[in-house]
Amino acid sequence: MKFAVIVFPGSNCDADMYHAISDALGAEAEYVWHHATSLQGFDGILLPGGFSHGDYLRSGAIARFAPIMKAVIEAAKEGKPVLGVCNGFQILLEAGLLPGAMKRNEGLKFICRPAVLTVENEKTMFTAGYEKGQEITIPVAHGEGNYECDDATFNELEKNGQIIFRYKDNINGSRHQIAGIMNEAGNVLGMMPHPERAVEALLGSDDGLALFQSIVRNWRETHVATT
Amino acid sequence: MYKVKVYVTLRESVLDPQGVAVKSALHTMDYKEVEDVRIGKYLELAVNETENIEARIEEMCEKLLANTVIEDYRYEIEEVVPS
Amino acid sequence: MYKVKVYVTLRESVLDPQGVAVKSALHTMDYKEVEDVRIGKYLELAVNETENIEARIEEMCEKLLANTVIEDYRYEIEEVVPS
Amino acid sequence: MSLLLEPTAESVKEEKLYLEMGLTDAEFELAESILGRTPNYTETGLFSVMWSEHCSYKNSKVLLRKFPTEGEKVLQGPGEGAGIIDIGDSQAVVFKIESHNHPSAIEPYQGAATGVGGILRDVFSMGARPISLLNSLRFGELTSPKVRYLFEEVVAGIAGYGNCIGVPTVGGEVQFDPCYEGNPLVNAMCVGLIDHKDIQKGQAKGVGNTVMYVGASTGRDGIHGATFASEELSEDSDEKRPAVQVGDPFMEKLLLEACLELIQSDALVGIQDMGAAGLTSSSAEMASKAGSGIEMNLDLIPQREKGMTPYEMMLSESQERMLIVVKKGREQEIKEIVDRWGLLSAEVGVVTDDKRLRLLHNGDIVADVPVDALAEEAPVYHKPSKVPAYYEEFQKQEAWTPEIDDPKETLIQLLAQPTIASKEWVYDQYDHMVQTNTVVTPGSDAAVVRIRGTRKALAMTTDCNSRYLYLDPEVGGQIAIAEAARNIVCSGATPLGLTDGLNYGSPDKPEIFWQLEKSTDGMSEACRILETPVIGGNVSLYNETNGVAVYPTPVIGMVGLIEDVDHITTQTFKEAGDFIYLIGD
Ligand SMILES: Nc1ncnc2c1ncn2[C@@H]1O[C@H](COP(=O)(O)OP(=O)(O)O)[C@@H](O)[C@H]1O
Repeated sequence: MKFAVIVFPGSNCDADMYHAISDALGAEAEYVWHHATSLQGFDGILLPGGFSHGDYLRSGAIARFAPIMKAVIEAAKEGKPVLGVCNGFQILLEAGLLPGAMKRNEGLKFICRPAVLTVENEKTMFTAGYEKGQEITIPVAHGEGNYECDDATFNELEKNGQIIFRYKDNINGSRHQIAGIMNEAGNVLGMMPHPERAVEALLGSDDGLALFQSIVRNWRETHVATT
Repeated sequence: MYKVKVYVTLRESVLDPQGVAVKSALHTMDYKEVEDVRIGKYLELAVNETENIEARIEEMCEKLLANTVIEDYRYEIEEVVPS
Repeated sequence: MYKVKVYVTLRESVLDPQGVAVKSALHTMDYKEVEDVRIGKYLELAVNETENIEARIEEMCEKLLANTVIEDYRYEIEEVVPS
Repeated sequence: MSLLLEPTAESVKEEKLYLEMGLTDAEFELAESILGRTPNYTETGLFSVMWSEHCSYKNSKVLLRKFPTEGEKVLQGPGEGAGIIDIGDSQAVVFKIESHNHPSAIEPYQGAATGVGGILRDVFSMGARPISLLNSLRFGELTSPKVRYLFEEVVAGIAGYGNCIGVPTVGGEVQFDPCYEGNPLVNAMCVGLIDHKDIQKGQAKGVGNTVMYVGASTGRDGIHGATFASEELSEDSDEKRPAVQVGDPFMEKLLLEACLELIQSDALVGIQDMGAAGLTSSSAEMASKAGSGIEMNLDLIPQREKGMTPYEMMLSESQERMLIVVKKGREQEIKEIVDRWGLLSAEVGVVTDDKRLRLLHNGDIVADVPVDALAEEAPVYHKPSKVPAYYEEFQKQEAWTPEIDDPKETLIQLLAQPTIASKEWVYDQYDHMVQTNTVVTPGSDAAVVRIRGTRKALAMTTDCNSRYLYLDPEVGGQIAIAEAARNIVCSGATPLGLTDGLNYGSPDKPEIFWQLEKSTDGMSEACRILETPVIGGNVSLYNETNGVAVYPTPVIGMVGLIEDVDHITTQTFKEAGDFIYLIGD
């Protein structure tokens, strides 16, 4: 399975994502520049964290017009796994691949610390390696992670099991402590916490590794099934 | 040449954490008369002569300048007469 | 009751990285007619009846709402007639 | 907006306009004798910024010479953007500390942010990838609303810049004391990693080579920042407000990546950051170090504002800019790399052999000055020194031993002191994990950052207890070095070397100069004994408000090497039942 790590100007967790995949997970990863127009040959798409275009105006607002985003939307439609972390999540929201929007953290400050998440839905291609209700420790590092959506959207998310991770403590004011959500089709995940920062015990936690492993396992299974 | 002023504000139903903080700071500073504060963006665009300026500004707002999931926008277009 | 609108803008010679980024994004999106973008803040305050409202708003701007080292501000005070 | 009409050379002299720019009568005369004529307005500006303390170290040079700067592993001592120490396997660590005190006092968010931006450029202009940031902060007491504002904004500014560019802020220190009330200290340190083969020099070599400008365009911001940094703050400092620059960390991220790509090209000859005194210092220093000259056409400088004068362009401190020298004929290759990162570049001049900095504007020569006079031959002062009365008083006093009746209560009181209390509120706002190498995050003695692809790691810390230095600068100076070394050793590392940020009051006062003298004596001795060479640093003098100086505050930034990540130790108690030992006196 081969992953694309999309690099926008101002992405800064691109290398972390790359190393998580190639060193910790042991899968293949390649950087793809925002000017590229095709994602042919990639089986999974990763939108890393950082400050694309400085996060000026709104986080993710400018990046979503990058040429590569057409290909990302295409890949999402084809059912390929698409994971957006932090700024990547914000870009997915701005691009309309996921519902809702981000506001500034309730405390108005950037927060960087390990956060305890609960796994809300373990029946997804991203979370099959976890158990329902499992508490995992994944670092957060964001200034605009205060998830907002209207009631109708929230009810939909809840009904369809699209809420994947919740913060144990509401660290940023997010509606219903939402830390990560999925699209209805189940192949696009956006989350504020950084699983790629939690793949080595040396750095404090390897709770994020199961997420990447789940993606690969799912891909293998479906791949074998369809060939 | 046009001068376009764009105002982007959070929708009324959306809580504005920054506004809340500024209001409480004003209260601490004894400006108790302040009932409510909402904080938005104010953009000034200098725009060259173009067709359908109104429609184009509307598009820019919809696509980029505002996130209509949580924000409203309005704008004013002024013609600048070169002096 | 008053509705006070406060506009906070960067001083003329101060660099506006946000404005530059938005302008270049608009150009990439083919809104080439946009010559310049400056981004500021827009605040709406709901203020109760008070003496010297003008002077008090002025003070709030000076002390808190604008950073006068790099920003200018102006404001409009409208009386809101309860309906 | 532009200066109405630039004063003539005559009026610069007659009306003593140079005094306002920070030159003394004697210095102006020296500039006259160097040129053999009266310098014009632009040239006077060049001399004034280059001969400011910030750029020339004219008051501190005699003291800095005392520091041991050599060692087996030192690849680059003081003099370039940052110092470099070998860590084996053809890799080296690059680091430096820099102050941004005065800008932070005026506009704390942008002052602190641009301080971080500046120190990052010092490190990546050497060819190194920045792997971590640290800082050292001093404020008045938190009971003052103004101080709380400064504190919050400075921390937000450091976070805003470092988080955006994606370099983790892994450590630092904060001290609160009334002596910093009107003059906070904001020092930022950057640590980078480099392969030996990539080490760059800021030199304009090769007559005929092209001088290029890369990065943000030049505006009127920060004009005279270097001189401003070399004056004490007074009531009317607010009027110097246009001196404040705004940082653009996004632009810097692009500049960082572009520069690290540029250094891989053999078309690149030299590179230097446009920091304090912007175009002036970068061009004069690059030429002076190479024994060459530079001719620059100011019409070609990318300008953000209309109608800028040569004086304004040369003294602008707009951020996120680099000056580079490129092999003649290879400009296009360089331009292509810069273009790919969406940045501006422009060919602005050529390297000459006459050791002069010559500036053209609208077809006229607007300045023509020997580069060495600007860079190397700034006047050097050995200011008079005098033992302060307060010190003699203290020496007469008997040592005081505190009496503690209720140790628990005392401990709680101590822990409630803002200076001692947890700094989580601060480092929670810094992304200290990005780049996924931070093994020991803020909260321990020193931060530890592993070197990917090896078993090695680097420990790093900033330390200084300025109250000790005030009481006894010599012993206090030793303590500062020793504390930093202890923090490094406690993490499992061997100290490699250090960078120092000297923050003092006005050296024109003999008592302050004495503090400088004594503390650098103490520091030098400790460095020698601990074999930790000083590979670079920064001097910030005139840290005074209304005539009152801050405590002598030489911030030590030290880096150590851990041979194996298994040797990393942390501060916390690990398990109930473990023994606790107290080592030392
Ligand atoms: N300004 C700061 N920026 C980042 N980290 C900080 C800052 N101030 C303190 N810290 C971190 O908080 C911890 C405690 O700091 P400090 O109270 O100065 O302890 P110490 O006396 O051991 O240096 C250290 O890990 C330090 O790196």
